[in-house]
Amino acid sequence: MIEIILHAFILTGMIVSAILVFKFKDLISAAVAFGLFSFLLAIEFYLLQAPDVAIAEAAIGAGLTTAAFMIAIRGTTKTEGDEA
Amino acid sequence: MNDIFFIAIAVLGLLILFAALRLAIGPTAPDRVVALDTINTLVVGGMILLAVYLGQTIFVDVAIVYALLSFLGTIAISKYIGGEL
Amino acid sequence: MIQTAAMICLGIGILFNTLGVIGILRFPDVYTRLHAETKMTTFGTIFLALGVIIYAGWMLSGTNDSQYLTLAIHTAIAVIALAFTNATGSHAIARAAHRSGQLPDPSVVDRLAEVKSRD
Amino acid sequence: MIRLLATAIAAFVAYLFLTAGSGTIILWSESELIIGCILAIIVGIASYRIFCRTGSVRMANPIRLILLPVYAIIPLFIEMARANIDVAIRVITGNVKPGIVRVNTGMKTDLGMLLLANSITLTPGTLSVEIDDATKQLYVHLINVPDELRDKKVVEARELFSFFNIPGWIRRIAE
Repeated sequence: MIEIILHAFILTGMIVSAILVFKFKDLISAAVAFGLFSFLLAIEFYLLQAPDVAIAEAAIGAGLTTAAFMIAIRGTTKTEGDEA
Repeated sequence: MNDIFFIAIAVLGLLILFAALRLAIGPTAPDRVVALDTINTLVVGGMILLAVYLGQTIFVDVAIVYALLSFLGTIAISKYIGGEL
Repeated sequence: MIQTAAMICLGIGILFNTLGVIGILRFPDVYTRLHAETKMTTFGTIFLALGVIIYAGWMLSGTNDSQYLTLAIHTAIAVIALAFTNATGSHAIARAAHRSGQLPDPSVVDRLAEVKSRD
Repeated sequence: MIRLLATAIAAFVAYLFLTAGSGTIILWSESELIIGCILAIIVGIASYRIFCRTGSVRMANPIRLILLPVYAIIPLFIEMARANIDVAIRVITGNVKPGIVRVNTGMKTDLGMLLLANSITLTPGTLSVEIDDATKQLYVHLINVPDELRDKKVVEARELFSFFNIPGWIRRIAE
Protein backbone atom coordinates (compact mmCIF):
# COMPACT_ATOMS: atom_id res chain seq x y z
CA MET A 1 0.00 0.00 0.00
CA ILE A 2 2.63 2.48 1.16
CA GLU A 3 4.82 1.84 -1.89
CA ILE A 4 2.10 3.25 -4.14
CA ILE A 5 3.33 6.71 -3.12
CA LEU A 6 6.80 5.91 -4.48
CA HIS A 7 5.41 4.46 -7.69
CA ALA A 8 3.34 7.63 -8.13
CA PHE A 9 6.41 9.88 -7.70
CA ILE A 10 8.51 7.93 -10.14
CA LEU A 11 5.85 7.47 -12.81
CA THR A 12 4.99 11.20 -12.63
CA GLY A 13 8.65 12.02 -13.08
CA MET A 14 8.88 9.65 -16.05
CA ILE A 15 5.91 11.25 -17.81
CA VAL A 16 7.29 14.75 -17.18
CA SER A 17 10.76 13.82 -18.44
CA ALA A 18 9.34 12.17 -21.57
CA ILE A 19 7.41 15.39 -22.31
CA LEU A 20 10.65 17.33 -21.78
CA VAL A 21 12.51 15.13 -24.29
CA PHE A 22 9.78 15.92 -26.79
CA LYS A 23 9.72 19.66 -26.04
CA PHE A 24 13.40 20.68 -25.97
CA LYS A 25 14.73 22.02 -29.25
CA ASP A 26 18.35 21.99 -28.07
CA LEU A 27 19.57 18.45 -28.71
CA ILE A 28 21.98 18.32 -25.74
CA SER A 29 19.17 19.26 -23.39
CA ALA A 30 17.01 16.56 -24.96
CA ALA A 31 19.79 14.00 -24.37
CA VAL A 32 20.05 15.12 -20.72
CA ALA A 33 16.29 14.76 -20.29
CA PHE A 34 16.51 11.30 -21.84
CA GLY A 35 19.18 10.48 -19.24
CA LEU A 36 16.70 11.46 -16.52
CA PHE A 37 14.10 9.19 -18.11
CA SER A 38 16.56 6.27 -18.03
CA PHE A 39 17.42 6.90 -14.39
CA LEU A 40 13.78 6.89 -13.36
CA LEU A 41 13.12 3.77 -15.42
CA ALA A 42 16.05 2.03 -13.70
CA ILE A 43 14.73 2.94 -10.25
CA GLU A 44 11.26 1.74 -11.24
CA PHE A 45 12.65 -1.66 -12.28
CA TYR A 46 14.51 -1.65 -8.98
CA LEU A 47 11.28 -1.06 -7.06
CA LEU A 48 9.63 -3.91 -8.92
CA GLN A 49 12.38 -6.19 -7.49
CA ALA A 50 14.29 -6.81 -10.72
CA PRO A 51 17.88 -5.76 -9.88
CA ASP A 52 19.41 -7.46 -12.94
CA VAL A 53 17.21 -5.46 -15.31
CA ALA A 54 17.99 -2.34 -13.28
CA ILE A 55 21.76 -2.94 -13.69
CA ALA A 56 21.34 -3.37 -17.44
CA GLU A 57 19.19 -0.25 -17.68
CA ALA A 58 21.66 1.78 -15.61
CA ALA A 59 24.64 0.61 -17.66
CA ILE A 60 23.09 0.92 -21.11
CA GLY A 61 20.49 3.65 -20.66
CA ALA A 62 22.30 6.05 -18.37
CA GLY A 63 25.91 5.52 -19.37
CA LEU A 64 26.36 4.26 -22.89
CA THR A 65 23.31 5.71 -24.63
CA THR A 66 24.17 9.23 -23.49
CA ALA A 67 27.74 8.84 -24.75
CA ALA A 68 26.48 7.43 -28.05
CA PHE A 69 24.03 10.34 -28.39
CA MET A 70 26.86 12.82 -27.88
CA ILE A 71 28.90 11.19 -30.65
CA ALA A 72 25.82 11.26 -32.89
CA ILE A 73 25.04 14.93 -32.14
CA ARG A 74 28.63 15.84 -33.02
CA GLY A 75 27.88 14.67 -36.57
CA THR A 76 24.72 16.79 -36.97
CA THR A 77 23.55 20.30 -36.19
CA LYS A 78 23.20 21.46 -32.63
CA THR A 79 19.51 22.35 -32.56
CA GLU A 80 16.49 20.68 -34.05
CA GLY A 81 15.25 22.08 -37.36
CA ASP A 82 18.47 23.82 -38.48
CA GLU A 83 19.32 23.55 -42.15
CA ALA A 84 23.05 23.03 -42.04
CA MET B 1 12.79 1.43 11.94
CA ASN B 2 11.47 0.46 8.51
CA ASP B 3 9.01 3.35 8.58
CA ILE B 4 11.90 5.79 9.06
CA PHE B 5 13.68 4.36 6.03
CA PHE B 6 10.49 4.71 4.05
CA ILE B 7 10.07 8.36 5.04
CA ALA B 8 13.67 9.05 3.99
CA ILE B 9 13.05 7.37 0.61
CA ALA B 10 9.86 9.37 0.05
CA VAL B 11 11.68 12.64 0.82
CA LEU B 12 14.44 11.67 -1.62
CA GLY B 13 11.78 11.01 -4.28
CA LEU B 14 10.35 14.49 -3.73
CA LEU B 15 13.83 15.98 -3.97
CA ILE B 16 14.37 14.18 -7.30
CA LEU B 17 11.23 15.87 -8.63
CA PHE B 18 12.46 19.29 -7.43
CA ALA B 19 15.85 18.73 -9.06
CA ALA B 20 14.00 17.80 -12.26
CA LEU B 21 12.43 21.28 -12.04
CA ARG B 22 15.90 22.79 -12.46
CA LEU B 23 16.44 20.40 -15.37
CA ALA B 24 13.26 21.71 -16.98
CA ILE B 25 13.87 25.44 -16.50
CA GLY B 26 17.69 25.61 -16.55
CA PRO B 27 18.55 28.26 -19.14
CA THR B 28 21.69 26.60 -20.56
CA ALA B 29 22.89 23.03 -21.12
CA PRO B 30 25.47 23.04 -18.24
CA ASP B 31 22.68 23.91 -15.80
CA ARG B 32 20.77 20.86 -16.94
CA VAL B 33 23.84 18.65 -16.55
CA VAL B 34 24.23 19.94 -12.99
CA ALA B 35 20.63 18.94 -12.28
CA LEU B 36 21.25 15.50 -13.82
CA ASP B 37 24.32 15.01 -11.62
CA THR B 38 22.28 15.92 -8.53
CA ILE B 39 19.65 13.37 -9.53
CA ASN B 40 22.38 10.73 -9.93
CA THR B 41 23.60 11.26 -6.40
CA LEU B 42 20.09 11.25 -4.97
CA VAL B 43 19.23 8.07 -6.87
CA VAL B 44 22.29 6.26 -5.51
CA GLY B 45 21.35 7.29 -1.96
CA GLY B 46 17.77 6.21 -2.56
CA MET B 47 18.87 2.84 -3.94
CA ILE B 48 20.94 2.12 -0.81
CA LEU B 49 18.01 3.01 1.43
CA LEU B 50 15.59 0.97 -0.70
CA ALA B 51 17.84 -2.08 -0.40
CA VAL B 52 17.58 -1.82 3.37
CA TYR B 53 13.83 -1.17 3.24
CA LEU B 54 13.14 -4.17 1.00
CA GLY B 55 15.57 -6.34 2.98
CA GLN B 56 17.52 -7.46 -0.11
CA THR B 57 21.27 -7.03 0.37
CA ILE B 58 22.03 -7.89 -3.26
CA PHE B 59 20.30 -4.66 -4.34
CA VAL B 60 23.20 -2.53 -3.05
CA ASP B 61 25.29 -3.85 -5.95
CA VAL B 62 23.01 -1.96 -8.32
CA ALA B 63 23.91 1.23 -6.46
CA ILE B 64 27.65 0.53 -6.92
CA VAL B 65 27.27 -0.08 -10.67
CA TYR B 66 25.07 2.99 -10.93
CA ALA B 67 27.52 5.26 -9.10
CA LEU B 68 30.36 4.14 -11.36
CA LEU B 69 28.48 4.28 -14.67
CA SER B 70 26.33 7.40 -14.34
CA PHE B 71 29.65 9.24 -14.31
CA LEU B 72 30.24 8.16 -17.93
CA GLY B 73 27.22 10.07 -19.20
CA THR B 74 28.24 13.23 -17.31
CA ILE B 75 31.77 13.06 -18.71
CA ALA B 76 30.51 12.49 -22.28
CA ILE B 77 28.14 15.48 -22.15
CA SER B 78 30.83 17.69 -20.56
CA LYS B 79 33.35 16.72 -23.22
CA TYR B 80 30.87 17.64 -25.95
CA ILE B 81 29.92 20.98 -24.36
CA GLY B 82 33.58 21.85 -23.83
CA GLY B 83 34.29 21.10 -27.49
CA GLU B 84 36.78 18.29 -26.85
CA LEU B 85 34.90 15.29 -28.25
CA MET C 1 20.26 3.97 21.57
CA ILE C 2 22.03 2.78 18.40
CA GLN C 3 18.74 3.12 16.58
CA THR C 4 18.61 6.77 17.63
CA ALA C 5 22.13 7.32 16.28
CA ALA C 6 21.13 5.81 12.91
CA MET C 7 18.02 8.00 12.86
CA ILE C 8 20.06 11.13 13.56
CA CYS C 9 22.46 10.25 10.73
CA LEU C 10 19.56 9.75 8.33
CA GLY C 11 18.06 13.05 9.45
CA ILE C 12 21.31 14.95 8.86
CA GLY C 13 21.68 13.30 5.45
CA ILE C 14 18.15 14.26 4.39
CA LEU C 15 18.68 17.81 5.67
CA PHE C 16 21.87 18.33 3.67
CA ASN C 17 20.36 16.76 0.53
CA THR C 18 17.38 19.09 0.84
CA LEU C 19 19.63 22.12 1.24
CA GLY C 20 21.63 21.01 -1.80
CA VAL C 21 18.50 20.80 -3.96
CA ILE C 22 17.31 24.19 -2.66
CA GLY C 23 20.77 25.48 -3.55
CA ILE C 24 20.60 24.37 -7.16
CA LEU C 25 17.17 25.97 -7.45
CA ARG C 26 18.24 29.23 -5.82
CA PHE C 27 21.81 30.13 -6.80
CA PRO C 28 22.38 32.50 -9.74
CA ASP C 29 24.85 30.76 -12.08
CA VAL C 30 26.33 27.36 -13.01
CA TYR C 31 29.41 27.54 -10.80
CA THR C 32 27.61 28.41 -7.58
CA ARG C 33 25.02 25.72 -8.37
CA LEU C 34 27.86 23.24 -8.75
CA HIS C 35 29.05 24.26 -5.27
CA ALA C 36 25.66 23.41 -3.81
CA GLU C 37 25.36 20.20 -5.82
CA THR C 38 28.76 18.63 -5.42
CA LYS C 39 29.42 19.42 -1.78
CA MET C 40 26.08 19.17 -0.12
CA THR C 41 24.60 16.14 -1.85
CA THR C 42 27.85 14.18 -1.47
CA PHE C 43 28.00 15.04 2.22
CA GLY C 44 24.33 14.20 2.68
CA THR C 45 24.70 10.85 0.95
CA ILE C 46 27.74 10.05 3.11
CA PHE C 47 25.56 10.61 6.17
CA LEU C 48 22.72 8.50 4.73
CA ALA C 49 25.21 5.68 4.18
CA LEU C 50 26.60 6.16 7.68
CA GLY C 51 23.09 5.67 9.03
CA VAL C 52 22.72 2.48 7.00
CA ILE C 53 26.12 1.21 8.20
CA ILE C 54 25.20 1.86 11.84
CA TYR C 55 21.88 0.06 11.32
CA ALA C 56 23.69 -2.88 9.67
CA GLY C 57 26.18 -3.08 12.53
CA TRP C 58 23.33 -3.11 15.04
CA MET C 59 21.53 -5.90 13.16
CA LEU C 60 24.82 -7.82 12.80
CA SER C 61 25.43 -7.77 16.54
CA GLY C 62 21.80 -8.80 17.14
CA THR C 63 21.33 -11.61 14.61
CA ASN C 64 24.92 -12.55 13.65
CA ASP C 65 23.80 -12.92 10.04
CA SER C 66 26.63 -12.32 7.57
CA GLN C 67 24.42 -10.57 5.02
CA TYR C 68 24.49 -7.44 7.19
CA LEU C 69 28.30 -7.41 6.98
CA THR C 70 27.97 -7.53 3.19
CA LEU C 71 25.42 -4.71 3.36
CA ALA C 72 27.76 -2.48 5.37
CA ILE C 73 30.82 -3.11 3.16
CA HIS C 74 28.94 -2.66 -0.10
CA THR C 75 27.38 0.58 1.14
CA ALA C 76 30.83 1.89 2.04
CA ILE C 77 32.17 0.96 -1.42
CA ALA C 78 29.24 2.66 -3.15
CA VAL C 79 29.80 5.86 -1.19
CA ILE C 80 33.55 5.91 -1.85
CA ALA C 81 32.90 5.46 -5.58
CA LEU C 82 30.28 8.21 -5.42
CA ALA C 83 32.61 10.68 -3.70
CA PHE C 84 35.34 10.19 -6.30
CA THR C 85 33.07 10.31 -9.36
CA ASN C 86 31.12 13.31 -8.06
CA ALA C 87 34.22 15.41 -7.52
CA THR C 88 35.65 14.51 -10.92
CA GLY C 89 32.33 15.00 -12.69
CA SER C 90 31.77 18.45 -11.23
CA HIS C 91 35.30 19.42 -12.29
CA ALA C 92 34.45 18.27 -15.83
CA ILE C 93 31.20 20.28 -15.88
CA ALA C 94 32.90 23.44 -14.59
CA ARG C 95 35.68 23.15 -17.18
CA ALA C 96 33.17 22.52 -19.99
CA ALA C 97 31.03 25.47 -18.92
CA HIS C 98 34.04 27.80 -18.89
CA ARG C 99 35.26 26.54 -22.26
CA SER C 100 31.83 27.00 -23.83
CA GLY C 101 32.13 30.69 -22.95
CA GLN C 102 29.82 30.87 -19.95
CA LEU C 103 31.55 33.22 -17.52
CA PRO C 104 30.68 33.35 -13.81
CA ASP C 105 27.94 35.93 -13.80
CA PRO C 106 28.16 37.76 -10.50
CA SER C 107 31.92 37.60 -10.00
CA VAL C 108 34.40 39.83 -8.22
CA VAL C 109 37.53 38.40 -9.86
CA ASP C 110 38.17 36.03 -12.79
CA ARG C 111 41.84 35.20 -13.34
CA LEU C 112 41.08 32.45 -15.90
CA ALA C 113 39.21 34.77 -18.28
CA GLU C 114 42.09 37.27 -17.99
CA VAL C 115 44.57 34.58 -19.03
CA LYS C 116 42.35 33.44 -21.91
CA SER C 117 41.81 36.95 -23.26
CA ARG C 118 45.58 37.58 -23.23
CA ASP C 119 46.25 34.59 -25.52
CA MET D 1 56.68 -7.65 -13.73
CA ILE D 2 56.32 -5.65 -10.53
CA ARG D 3 53.65 -3.51 -12.21
CA LEU D 4 51.66 -6.65 -13.08
CA LEU D 5 51.97 -7.92 -9.52
CA ALA D 6 50.83 -4.62 -8.02
CA THR D 7 47.79 -4.50 -10.33
CA ALA D 8 46.86 -8.11 -9.56
CA ILE D 9 47.10 -7.54 -5.81
CA ALA D 10 44.96 -4.40 -6.03
CA ALA D 11 42.33 -6.28 -8.05
CA PHE D 12 42.38 -9.17 -5.56
CA VAL D 13 41.87 -6.83 -2.60
CA ALA D 14 38.94 -5.18 -4.39
CA TYR D 15 37.44 -8.63 -5.03
CA LEU D 16 37.89 -9.58 -1.37
CA PHE D 17 36.03 -6.42 -0.29
CA LEU D 18 33.15 -7.17 -2.64
CA THR D 19 32.71 -10.77 -1.48
CA ALA D 20 33.29 -10.42 2.27
CA GLY D 21 31.05 -12.53 4.46
CA SER D 22 30.59 -15.45 2.06
CA GLY D 23 32.17 -18.30 4.01
CA THR D 24 34.19 -19.62 6.92
CA ILE D 25 37.92 -19.05 6.11
CA ILE D 26 38.03 -15.83 8.15
CA LEU D 27 35.23 -14.26 6.08
CA TRP D 28 35.51 -15.83 2.65
CA SER D 29 34.66 -19.24 1.21
CA GLU D 30 37.24 -21.39 -0.56
CA SER D 31 35.72 -21.13 -4.03
CA GLU D 32 35.55 -17.32 -3.83
CA LEU D 33 39.27 -17.17 -2.98
CA ILE D 34 40.26 -19.42 -5.92
CA ILE D 35 38.06 -17.57 -8.43
CA GLY D 36 39.37 -14.29 -7.03
CA CYS D 37 43.00 -15.31 -7.65
CA ILE D 38 42.28 -16.36 -11.25
CA LEU D 39 40.29 -13.19 -12.02
CA ALA D 40 42.93 -10.98 -10.39
CA ILE D 41 45.65 -12.44 -12.63
CA ILE D 42 43.50 -11.96 -15.77
CA VAL D 43 42.67 -8.38 -14.79
CA GLY D 44 46.31 -7.71 -14.00
CA ILE D 45 47.50 -8.91 -17.42
CA ALA D 46 44.78 -6.93 -19.16
CA SER D 47 45.20 -3.59 -17.41
CA TYR D 48 48.65 -3.17 -15.82
CA ARG D 49 49.72 -0.74 -18.56
CA ILE D 50 46.88 1.59 -17.55
CA PHE D 51 46.95 1.07 -13.79
CA CYS D 52 50.70 1.61 -13.34
CA ARG D 53 51.27 3.96 -16.23
CA THR D 54 54.47 5.63 -15.08
CA GLY D 55 56.20 2.52 -13.70
CA SER D 56 56.74 4.08 -10.27
CA VAL D 57 55.43 1.92 -7.44
CA ARG D 58 55.66 4.66 -4.83
CA MET D 59 52.05 4.10 -3.75
CA ALA D 60 52.77 0.44 -2.85
CA ASN D 61 54.51 1.68 0.29
CA PRO D 62 52.27 0.49 3.17
CA ILE D 63 52.74 3.68 5.21
CA ARG D 64 51.21 5.74 2.38
CA LEU D 65 48.35 3.26 1.99
CA ILE D 66 47.55 3.49 5.71
CA LEU D 67 47.87 7.28 5.67
CA LEU D 68 45.30 7.61 2.85
CA PRO D 69 42.22 6.43 4.83
CA VAL D 70 43.45 8.32 7.90
CA TYR D 71 43.61 11.46 5.75
CA ALA D 72 40.14 10.77 4.37
CA ILE D 73 38.56 10.23 7.77
CA ILE D 74 40.11 12.94 9.96
CA PRO D 75 41.27 16.13 8.10
CA LEU D 76 39.17 15.78 4.96
CA PHE D 77 35.97 14.98 6.82
CA ILE D 78 36.34 17.85 9.29
CA GLU D 79 37.09 20.31 6.48
CA MET D 80 34.08 18.92 4.57
CA ALA D 81 31.77 19.44 7.53
CA ARG D 82 32.97 23.04 7.96
CA ALA D 83 32.57 23.77 4.24
CA ASN D 84 29.09 22.24 4.15
CA ILE D 85 27.86 24.30 7.07
CA ASP D 86 29.30 27.40 5.39
CA VAL D 87 27.59 26.62 2.08
CA ALA D 88 24.34 25.74 3.90
CA ILE D 89 24.31 29.20 5.50
CA ARG D 90 24.90 30.75 2.06
CA VAL D 91 22.04 28.69 0.57
CA ILE D 92 19.67 30.06 3.19
CA THR D 93 20.82 33.70 3.18
CA GLY D 94 21.71 33.89 -0.55
CA ASN D 95 24.84 35.93 0.23
CA VAL D 96 27.56 35.02 -2.33
CA LYS D 97 30.63 36.79 -3.75
CA PRO D 98 31.93 34.30 -6.33
CA GLY D 99 35.15 34.55 -8.32
CA ILE D 100 37.92 32.52 -9.93
CA VAL D 101 41.45 32.72 -8.50
CA ARG D 102 44.72 31.15 -9.54
CA VAL D 103 46.24 28.70 -7.06
CA ASN D 104 49.83 27.54 -6.86
CA THR D 105 49.78 23.87 -5.79
CA GLY D 106 53.44 22.91 -5.47
CA MET D 107 52.68 19.29 -6.46
CA LYS D 108 55.03 17.41 -8.76
CA THR D 109 53.10 14.26 -9.74
CA ASP D 110 49.78 13.62 -11.47
CA LEU D 111 48.41 11.65 -8.51
CA GLY D 112 49.11 14.54 -6.17
CA MET D 113 47.31 16.91 -8.54
CA LEU D 114 44.32 14.52 -8.72
CA LEU D 115 44.05 14.20 -4.94
CA LEU D 116 44.45 17.93 -4.40
CA ALA D 117 41.91 18.87 -7.09
CA ASN D 118 39.35 16.42 -5.68
CA SER D 119 39.98 17.62 -2.13
CA ILE D 120 39.60 21.23 -3.25
CA THR D 121 36.33 20.37 -4.95
CA LEU D 122 34.96 18.60 -1.90
CA THR D 123 36.12 20.98 0.80
CA PRO D 124 36.25 24.64 1.57
CA GLY D 125 33.70 26.45 -0.60
CA THR D 126 35.92 25.98 -3.64
CA LEU D 127 35.68 24.17 -6.98
CA SER D 128 38.56 23.46 -9.34
CA VAL D 129 37.73 24.71 -12.83
CA GLU D 130 40.79 24.47 -15.05
CA ILE D 131 44.30 23.05 -14.74
CA ASP D 132 47.55 24.43 -16.12
CA ASP D 133 49.77 21.43 -16.79
CA ALA D 134 52.96 23.32 -17.52
CA THR D 135 53.18 25.25 -14.26
CA LYS D 136 51.04 22.84 -12.14
CA GLN D 137 48.62 25.59 -11.22
CA LEU D 138 44.88 25.26 -10.67
CA TYR D 139 42.15 27.78 -11.42
CA VAL D 140 39.73 27.56 -8.52
CA HIS D 141 36.22 28.96 -8.23
CA LEU D 142 35.47 30.32 -4.76
CA ILE D 143 31.91 30.84 -3.61
CA ASN D 144 33.00 33.72 -1.37
CA VAL D 145 36.26 35.50 -2.23
CA PRO D 146 37.81 37.08 0.88
CA ASP D 147 39.11 40.60 0.43
CA GLU D 148 42.76 39.69 1.03
CA LEU D 149 42.72 37.07 -1.76
CA ARG D 150 41.07 39.34 -4.31
CA ASP D 151 44.09 41.43 -5.24
CA LYS D 152 46.73 38.67 -5.26
CA LYS D 153 47.85 37.34 -8.63
CA VAL D 154 48.65 33.82 -7.37
CA VAL D 155 47.32 32.27 -4.15
CA GLU D 156 49.12 29.49 -2.25
CA ALA D 157 47.02 26.33 -1.79
CA ARG D 158 47.46 26.44 2.00
CA GLU D 159 45.55 29.73 2.25
CA LEU D 160 42.31 28.13 1.01
CA PHE D 161 41.93 25.74 3.94
CA SER D 162 41.23 26.74 7.52
CA PHE D 163 42.07 24.03 10.08
CA PHE D 164 44.47 21.52 8.50
CA ASN D 165 47.42 21.74 6.12
CA ILE D 166 45.74 19.65 3.38
CA PRO D 167 48.49 20.20 0.72
CA GLY D 168 51.08 19.02 3.24
CA TRP D 169 49.08 15.85 3.93
CA ILE D 170 48.74 15.14 0.21
CA ARG D 171 52.45 15.73 -0.33
CA ARG D 172 53.18 13.21 2.42
CA ILE D 173 50.82 10.64 0.84
CA ALA D 174 51.48 10.98 -2.86
CA GLU D 175 55.03 12.34 -3.28
